[in-house]
Amino acid sequence: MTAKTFKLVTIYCEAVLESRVIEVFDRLGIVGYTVTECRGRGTHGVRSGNWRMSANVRIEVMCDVDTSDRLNEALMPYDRDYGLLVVRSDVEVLN
Amino acid sequence: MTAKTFKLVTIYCEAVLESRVIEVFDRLGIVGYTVTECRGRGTHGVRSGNWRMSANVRIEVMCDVDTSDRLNEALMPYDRDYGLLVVRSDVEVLN
Amino acid sequence: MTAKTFKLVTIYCEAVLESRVIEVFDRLGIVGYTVTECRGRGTHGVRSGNWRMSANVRIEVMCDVDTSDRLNEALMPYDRDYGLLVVRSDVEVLN
Amino acid sequence: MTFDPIVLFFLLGVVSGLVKSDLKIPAAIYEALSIYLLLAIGLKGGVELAKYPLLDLAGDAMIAVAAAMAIPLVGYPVLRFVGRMAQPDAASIAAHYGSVSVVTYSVAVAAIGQQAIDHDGYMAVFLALLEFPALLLGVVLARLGDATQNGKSGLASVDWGRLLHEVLAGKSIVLLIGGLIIGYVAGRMDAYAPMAPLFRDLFKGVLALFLLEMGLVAASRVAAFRTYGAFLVVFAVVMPVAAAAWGLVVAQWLGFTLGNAILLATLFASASYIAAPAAMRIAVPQANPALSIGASLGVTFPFNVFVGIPLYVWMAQRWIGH
Amino acid sequence: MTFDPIVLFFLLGVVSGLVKSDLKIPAAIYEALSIYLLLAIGLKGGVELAKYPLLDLAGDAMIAVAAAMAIPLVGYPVLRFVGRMAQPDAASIAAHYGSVSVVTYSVAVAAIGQQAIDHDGYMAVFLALLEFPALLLGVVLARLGDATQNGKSGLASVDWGRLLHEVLAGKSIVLLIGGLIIGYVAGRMDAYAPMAPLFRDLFKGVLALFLLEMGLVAASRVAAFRTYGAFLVVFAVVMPVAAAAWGLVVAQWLGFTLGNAILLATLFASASYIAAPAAMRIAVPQANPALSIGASLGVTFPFNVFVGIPLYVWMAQRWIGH
Amino acid sequence: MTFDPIVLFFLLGVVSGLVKSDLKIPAAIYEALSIYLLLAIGLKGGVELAKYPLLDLAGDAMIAVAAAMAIPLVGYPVLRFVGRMAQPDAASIAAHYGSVSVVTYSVAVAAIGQQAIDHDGYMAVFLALLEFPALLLGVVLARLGDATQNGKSGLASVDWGRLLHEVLAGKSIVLLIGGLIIGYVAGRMDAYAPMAPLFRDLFKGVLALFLLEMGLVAASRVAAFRTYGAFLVVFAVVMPVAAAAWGLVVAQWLGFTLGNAILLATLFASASYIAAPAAMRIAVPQANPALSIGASLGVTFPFNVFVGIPLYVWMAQRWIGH
Ligand SMILES: Nc1ncnc2c1ncn2[C@@H]1O[C@H](COP(=O)(O)O)[C@@H](O)[C@H]1O
Ligand SMILES: Nc1ncnc2c1ncn2[C@@H]1O[C@H](COP(=O)(O)O)[C@@H](O)[C@H]1O
Ligand SMILES: Nc1ncnc2c1ncn2[C@@H]1O[C@H](COP(=O)(O)O)[C@@H](O)[C@H]1O
Ligand code: NA
Ligand code: NA
Ligand code: NA
Repeated sequence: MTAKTFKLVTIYCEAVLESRVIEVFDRLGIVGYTVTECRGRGTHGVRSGNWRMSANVRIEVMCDVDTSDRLNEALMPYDRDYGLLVVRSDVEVLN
Repeated sequence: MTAKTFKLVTIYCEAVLESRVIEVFDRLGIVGYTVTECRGRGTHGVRSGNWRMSANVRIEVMCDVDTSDRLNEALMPYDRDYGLLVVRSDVEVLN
Repeated sequence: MTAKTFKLVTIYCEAVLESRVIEVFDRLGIVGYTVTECRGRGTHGVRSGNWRMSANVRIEVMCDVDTSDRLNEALMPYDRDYGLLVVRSDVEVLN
Repeated sequence: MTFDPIVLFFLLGVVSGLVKSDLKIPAAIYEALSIYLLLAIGLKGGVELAKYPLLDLAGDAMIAVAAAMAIPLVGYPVLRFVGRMAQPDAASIAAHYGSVSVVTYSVAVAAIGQQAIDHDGYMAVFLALLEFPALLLGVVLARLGDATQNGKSGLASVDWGRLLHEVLAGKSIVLLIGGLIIGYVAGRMDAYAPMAPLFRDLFKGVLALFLLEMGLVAASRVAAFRTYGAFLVVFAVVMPVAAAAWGLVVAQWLGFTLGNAILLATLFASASYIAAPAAMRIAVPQANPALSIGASLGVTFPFNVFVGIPLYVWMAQRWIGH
Repeated sequence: MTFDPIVLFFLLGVVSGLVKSDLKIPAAIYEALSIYLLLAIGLKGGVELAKYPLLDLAGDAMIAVAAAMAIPLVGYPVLRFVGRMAQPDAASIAAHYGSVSVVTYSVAVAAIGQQAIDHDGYMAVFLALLEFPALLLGVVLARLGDATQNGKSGLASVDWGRLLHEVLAGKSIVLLIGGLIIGYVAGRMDAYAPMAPLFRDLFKGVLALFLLEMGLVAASRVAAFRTYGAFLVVFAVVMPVAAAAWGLVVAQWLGFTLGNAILLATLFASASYIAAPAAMRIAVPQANPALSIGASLGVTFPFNVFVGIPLYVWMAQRWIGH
Repeated sequence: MTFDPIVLFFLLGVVSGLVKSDLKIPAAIYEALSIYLLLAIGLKGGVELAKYPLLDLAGDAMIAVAAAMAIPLVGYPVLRFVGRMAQPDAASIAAHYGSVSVVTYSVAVAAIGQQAIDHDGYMAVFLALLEFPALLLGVVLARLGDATQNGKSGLASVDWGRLLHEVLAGKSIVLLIGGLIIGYVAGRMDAYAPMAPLFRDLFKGVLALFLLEMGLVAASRVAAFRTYGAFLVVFAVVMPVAAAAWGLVVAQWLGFTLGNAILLATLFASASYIAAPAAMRIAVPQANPALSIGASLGVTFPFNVFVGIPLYVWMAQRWIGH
């Protein structure tokens, strides 16, 4: 089994930001990503998800360390005005 | 990049338990969390998610080790009677 | 707190594959799993999730290293023809 | 004994489930259908209430609710001592049978409509009122005589505030009562007509879809059947018939018309599957939901729909007359 | 001043929310309901448009749109200098009030129908046209005189292409305009009848469900109320009344019938909650959405529904006559 | 050649998709709409079946199904040897065209209704029967002459049990056949009327919403168009016309009325987009779904809706007479 070590970057953000984030992916040459609808609470308050303005998404990207650094940097401008949380962890990609 | 090391606690449980879990968060002073609807199978059988009584949720919390320990302890009373799985892993919070 | 070290295998795949994956679980004796609906993009293009043929699922399994190896092996035949991504990371199961 | 072909949708759902079809009613649609049914029943009841003196009804309702409490009070000892079930399970199941099922009620309304037996829409008030008292009683039964845990007696350890909230602020009560009030106002103002195409005319079609979904859910419970043991299956068939008979006695005593009597009997006979499972899961977590849901949804619901309701109609025609 | 009982569904939603009921309209159903409302209004407008000379309408529409721009242009300085709000917040809120609310419009249609006041379905054209210009204006206001960030002036830094796209390709414009065109064609071909059972007959019932959902959302905003300060609450009540009065002046000048005048006044008075929040979140991210949504959905919407619309009817009857 | 304005909803969907509107039909609503359409068509067919001798129909149906097999049997070699497509792709596409599309059928029903051409609701039986045989044939074609993999011949390696299950227990067959049976019973018992407001009166409106969604999906496939190559696009236009002509020959031979003949021609011409993609994805995973779905949904479906159906009506009027 030839497992490759990657970073998993998980982005929790307001649903309106999704298309922006995907533009960032395109700019950085990131092809693969996965989006799940979610709700939650953070410093911007409760986001109950029952209408679009209060919906969150959770976007996962498997990429190398470098790309994850650049991704984080590219997302930071949105951090001031939008509900946004970016976390990173280690994963092995098995296929 | 000033990444902070955190714990990610992921709670898989019956949907009816969600409000209880959030009360526990409030008690422990946990502000941020993210909820996704899911379905699954475990020792309590198949939970197909097609009506409320068989729905599961997946609740993620980024917090420090101490809080994660206290969270786990506070959730354990529910473990006997409810479908519940609590796991923990390491993450870097990037923003 | 007696935390057990496990592997978390996350399988991102086309929704039509879900029943196949669960058959694999049954064959390998894996009882517990969690499924979330998602959408995304990968080498097989955009999967927007707005009808069944373009829907993805995200299947999580907590298991030991051995089982995760066997699981990955059992899934590989599907990798050629289907949109499929399998990743693995370390988790502590707290309960 | 004739039947309404709408119950075939339940069968279709069961068959789909058993052949492992990929047919699924999405959870959001299930939610929407149940919101619709509760609201539509409430509205219709409210519109009809506007035509009747409310006070007369209040007395009847109180008596019916008190009489319905006999169901869990009888069911509990049977389950506990004849069926030798654990206390929480006996209490939870008793609560399910003391409460009522909106869809069973709706099928009964359709069935008597099919046979041109009149009824009063305000029977929805009974539906709303019968739903929750049995749930409270169920919790009391579950905790009564509980070994004093951590120094508190069983009953004292119940979080009554939370329980009352769970039940009274639950969506079925909110929508039924809310619908009753709005329907009442709309009825008084003669303003129900523009809403009727959605809430009245589509009712039966939506009920058909809901039955389809219930069939799918029931099929997914079939595996659990074997584990109930014969006792629970017998209970799930005998209890509703006994409760229906008791309901007819009460109805006769209250001087109900034939149609209303059949509906009261059906309410007594029916077992809850929306409010009760949720409330019991919170208030009596030790109870195994597979047992109560399996009995109420897997056995009693189809029994009522296919055999029970025609039987109650027949019984009512004999006892109450036309 | 009479009211349409349909608004009670909003109250039911608010009450459910406040008592923390588990009643929830799933997000998918909310989406479906809003798609339905927009399409149904567009279709109805289109069918009626087919009966009128389009050109006459075009002139009126242009004037109404120009007149409506006065609302954000007056609202902005009031918010900024009387209310001492930050520039982005003042601009965003002004844009919300300059734009329009589909549900408020629908409630007004229901209310005047209830009182047998006629109106023309082509007023939906005004609804479609009034939605977006105020949003563009709001962005201009937010950026005007912006300290030149990174060497670019505020206005030059606006991504106008994206903004126009966000607004014009937004689902409310697409469905309203699309519905108008399809309705127009169907009207000309006499082919609307088979679609009418869904899009016309069910309209009011669906509106009721939508109001229920809006009540639930509004209730979840109540906590934010205190933080607005008294100023914003007063603004959210006075602004719509002033805008309605201005709308009646315009309607009178354009020679509108009583019903059409009431609807134009209501459009002026209403504040957007579908298109505006989404567009402002993208184009003016510094603005706090809790303020604008709180004011428009939490205060102005219920005010219009319960007090405003009856008031505008009364004002119109005095000024325009019958 | 006239058209039904309902097809404009498809165009609206395509335009929304192309301008990248945020308009989306939630997946749960798409599911609900397709469940509704399948059930409504089945019910209507069943109600009408109740009025006819079943046996007569059985013979016709068998002949039509056999005749329809010519479509994949001709389509496959054309795709494989003229179009030089890979075997699995050729087989999968042939299966899509051999099977049928519920929405194309519904649009044809609407179109002939618009022109006051009668048809028999029992044509839904043909819809149900034509759906799956071509799918089995497609799998056979995909595996025939397969290099013997791991020592097993291609056909032997097919998991026929799973495939049959996937197809026969698939939701489209379950709902169509289930609907036919329930409709038949309800028709015999004269009990369809209370369900008709939902399942009959709303049909066309719901179809409009479904077409909107299909337009959105089709637009998302446009990018893939270029990659198909001209051959596939030509195939996706010529194949339905040829199949429709063949369908008319069969209809004439069976002595069908004008309306029924048009519907049979449309069924032959239509390509599946619910059952076929799912079944092929499971049974012929090597086939690229972008090709088959692109051809059937991206080219053939709009071609049939805008050009094909009016053309088949015209052809049928010439060949079959009025
Ligand atoms: N500590 C946390 N753990 C898990 N999810 C979080 C946490 N903090 C924030 N989130 C998620 O990130 C979103 C945006 O966070 P914020 O910007 O803090 O409002 C929230 O709505 C949550 O879904
Ligand atoms: N091994 C596992 N891997 C992933 N998810 C699991 C696992 N075991 C349980 N779960 C999830 O946790 C829920 C409750 O588990 P249980 O208490 O074992 O019934 C299940 O319904 C699943 O969603
Ligand atoms: N780099 C990635 N990061 C996150 N998710 C991915 C990535 N690549 C693929 N996926 C997910 O896996 C699915 C199948 O991937 P693929 O087989 O590459 O088409 C995609 O539709 C995505 O949901
Ligand atoms: Na009962
Ligand atoms: Na306005
Ligand atoms: Na065909």
